[in-house]
Amino acid sequence: MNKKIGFLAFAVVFVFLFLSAMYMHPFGEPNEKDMDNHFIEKGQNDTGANNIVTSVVFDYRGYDTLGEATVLFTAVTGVAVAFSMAYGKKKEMKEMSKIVRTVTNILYSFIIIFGFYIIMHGHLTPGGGFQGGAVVASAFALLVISYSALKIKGILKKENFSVSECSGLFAFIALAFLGISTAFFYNFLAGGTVFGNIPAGINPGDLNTGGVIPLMNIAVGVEVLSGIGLIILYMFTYGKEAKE
Amino acid sequence: MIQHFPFIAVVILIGLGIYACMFKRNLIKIVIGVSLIESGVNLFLITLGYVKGGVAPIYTNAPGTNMVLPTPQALTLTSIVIGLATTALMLSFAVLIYKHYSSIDAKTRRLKG
Amino acid sequence: MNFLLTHAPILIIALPLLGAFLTPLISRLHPKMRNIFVLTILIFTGFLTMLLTRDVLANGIRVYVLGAAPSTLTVPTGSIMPVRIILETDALSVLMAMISVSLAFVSALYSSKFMENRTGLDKYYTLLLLLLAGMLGMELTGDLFNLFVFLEITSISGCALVAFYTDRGESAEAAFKYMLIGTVGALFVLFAVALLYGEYDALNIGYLASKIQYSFLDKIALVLLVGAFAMKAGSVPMHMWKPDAYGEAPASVVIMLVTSSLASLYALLRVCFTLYGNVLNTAVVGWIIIVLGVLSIFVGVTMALVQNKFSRLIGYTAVAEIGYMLLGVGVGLASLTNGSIEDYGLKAVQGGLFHIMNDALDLGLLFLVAGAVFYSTGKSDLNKLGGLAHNMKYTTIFFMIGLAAVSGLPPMNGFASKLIIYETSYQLEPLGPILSIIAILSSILMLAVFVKVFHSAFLGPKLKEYENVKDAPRSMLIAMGILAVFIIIFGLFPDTVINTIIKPAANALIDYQGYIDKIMGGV
Amino acid sequence: MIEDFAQIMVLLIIISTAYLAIKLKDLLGAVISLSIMSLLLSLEFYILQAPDVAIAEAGIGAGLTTAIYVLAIRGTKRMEEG
Repeated sequence: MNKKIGFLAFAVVFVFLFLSAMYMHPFGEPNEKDMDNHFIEKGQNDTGANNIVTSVVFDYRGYDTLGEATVLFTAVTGVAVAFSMAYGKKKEMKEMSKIVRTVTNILYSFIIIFGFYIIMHGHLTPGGGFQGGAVVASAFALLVISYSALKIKGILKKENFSVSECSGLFAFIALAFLGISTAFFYNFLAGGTVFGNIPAGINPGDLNTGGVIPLMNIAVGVEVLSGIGLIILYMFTYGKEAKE
Repeated sequence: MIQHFPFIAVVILIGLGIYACMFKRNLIKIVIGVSLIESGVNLFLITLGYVKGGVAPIYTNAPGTNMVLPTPQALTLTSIVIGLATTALMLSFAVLIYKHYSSIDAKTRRLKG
Repeated sequence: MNFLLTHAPILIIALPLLGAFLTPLISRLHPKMRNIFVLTILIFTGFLTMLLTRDVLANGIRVYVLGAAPSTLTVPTGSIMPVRIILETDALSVLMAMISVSLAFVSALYSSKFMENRTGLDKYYTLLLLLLAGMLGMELTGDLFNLFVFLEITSISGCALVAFYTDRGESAEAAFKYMLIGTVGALFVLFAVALLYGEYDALNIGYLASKIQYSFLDKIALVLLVGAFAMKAGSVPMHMWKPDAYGEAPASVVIMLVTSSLASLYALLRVCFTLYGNVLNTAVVGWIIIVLGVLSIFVGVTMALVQNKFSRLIGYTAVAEIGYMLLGVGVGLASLTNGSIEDYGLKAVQGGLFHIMNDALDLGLLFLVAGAVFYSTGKSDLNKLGGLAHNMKYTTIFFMIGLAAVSGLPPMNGFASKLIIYETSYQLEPLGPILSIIAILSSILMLAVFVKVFHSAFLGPKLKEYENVKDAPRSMLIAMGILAVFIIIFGLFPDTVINTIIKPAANALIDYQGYIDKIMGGV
Repeated sequence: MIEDFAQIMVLLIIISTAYLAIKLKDLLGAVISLSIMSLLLSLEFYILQAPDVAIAEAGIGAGLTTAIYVLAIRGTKRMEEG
């Protein structure tokens, strides 16, 4: 009985969604694009970044990004709460084979460098703080899994991660606060000497542009890599015992 | 029909996700359902922003200036990170539930939804 | 001062966020310092909210454009529409912000003793501040996507707090359930936002409200938004998470959860009255909301009758209370036609809004009492409690105040707002009298529920195991006392409260044109 | 034309992997199916001229989310019952 009602509800929702898909504008031809045209035409001039997506993320809608970084921070805190009690005994997990460890040794520094490259060039090429932070965090995940977590605790400590996460977030919100003499999230560096060049039109890309955007990218990158690193460490150290 | 196909794919993804959330009892399967809904919504946002013949909205060495809309991409970035956060938290709750009950089947207890 | 006032809307949100980011660092220094830090942040936020409230009540809606120069430039030169995120605060937003901040302060004060012996308190306070920031962000924003982001902050921090007692399996379950509802709801909101974006290429509520055409896609978006926010507010078809979450979370968290569900209710009102204010077939939506409200009242009260766990029981009455607000607002919406509203409709909206405020206070007090009982006795099963009035005198008095207020007895605030709802819903054609009778009867049933609790937990002979029970510590009593004083003041002078803040809020809610004009300016 | 065809193929595979992710009783298999779906989704984002999102989806959706799922499955049970 209950299941039938559930199925009916599901069918109704599905039909609604399906109808909405049929009523959408044809694929690839948006009806209105006033707001986006403003971003595309004025974006370079307003924010100094070549990558319009980044300029939307960190300038026009920077406040959303603050919220997004906060969501990640909240989730990390939540995971820490959920695993705040250690249950049972911790079982030492075996390290991976020698081949895996060697490959990891070679790979992880490259991945980390690549991640930081993505973070630094976020205002010029695809990428940015979130993507680069995730790439660096995946290098940490590789390290944690191929060596046992308990073994590398010396370097990858939860406390260190937690401190760097908070400092990344703090730097982000502080950068937003620095513009407050005009408005919160005002891009006060654009047009100045530091990261201040304003590009125009199609160009090969110049690192010295983007105003506060590169700095925000770094701050967010630090926050994301340590936040996700923390999640992985927590899940790794507490998520494994209690079997059998 | 064919020009609506990306939207229909979105709806099918979301539908599969909702189905998993409503009728699966395994907690991890439920989380997978949530992930599917989220992927569907992300795909929806990106398809909304696509302009026929447009290029990525990045001026560095761009091949042209007819660009796809940048806002949906920014929104999707936000939504992907939020998705990671919610998935991680829900999975850790699932692990916590398993520690207490040695089961992640929703039906064994009053948990259902 | 002027600087503070100009930037008040963003500072109100950014201060708790900043506090949350710094709390883990500060708690490394000293736990006491952390508590003082959190309270200071809350006091500052409260001060700024007060400042903003005074300004908004005097000068009308206030906008703050993030990242623009100057910060009041809603539509940039060379564009026909707002492109940046805009915070738009009207009288309703500041009313909700006041409620959130003051209850957060009470909660922090209460937890300084209540949570003392727990570990991981740095995380607890961080999440508390994040929850507050999320609610304030939802209440002050004028941007749909931003609403979604802060909705996520609210729900994630909320469920992390629900799971705070990790040594109990039930709390993890409740948290999972709450999280599932919250996430799926939020994804529906995102889908609806995407639909609206795809049609109008805008995310600003005011701009969308001026453009909206009520096409088929708009209707679907409306259904999704109303469904998702009603789900998060805990109205009937999806109320199941509410008693679970409220029953398992620490009492100091529950009062924050109450305000967070009120923030979702605020978002629901914003969507119905402002975003769709121009085009909505108000009679139909109004009746849908009324039906949801009446069902919530009915289900909440009847389920509360059979509970024997203290906080779970109050959780079910919380469902009923949401029903009363929906009833008041729904009656207002049903009588609203083409921007003009019947007198009783306006009064009904006022009743609903006044009840939002009262509900936060009443339920907050009751949850805190339940928490105090749990703190002193370690039990929350009503069948095992008894005779607590002998040792816990103040707590008993506070419980009596809360009981009278929540079941609508004069001279408490609950009576004032419920009376308005009864009177106005009586005048609604065609089924008004029936609605009003259901509402009154449920109120009486609610009184019965709480008298039963009072009898079994507080009255009766002194039980042996509770001989050495002490009353709650002073900071907890102060926290409860603050709420009780407000309950009595609002109950004694309802007209003053209604005239100073509720009336402007109700007018702001109905005046969607003013909301749009403030954004679009002369364009 | 050829782009349209490629896109439809990618979308069809996305849907079928999503179906597998729900259908498979072996949770590990389901998660790997989900991860393949994420990868293809990121390919689809790339086709739709969203390289920023494609990088994010590949790194976060296909990489890290999968890692978290696998860690969670290691802490619980591998098979779905019933």
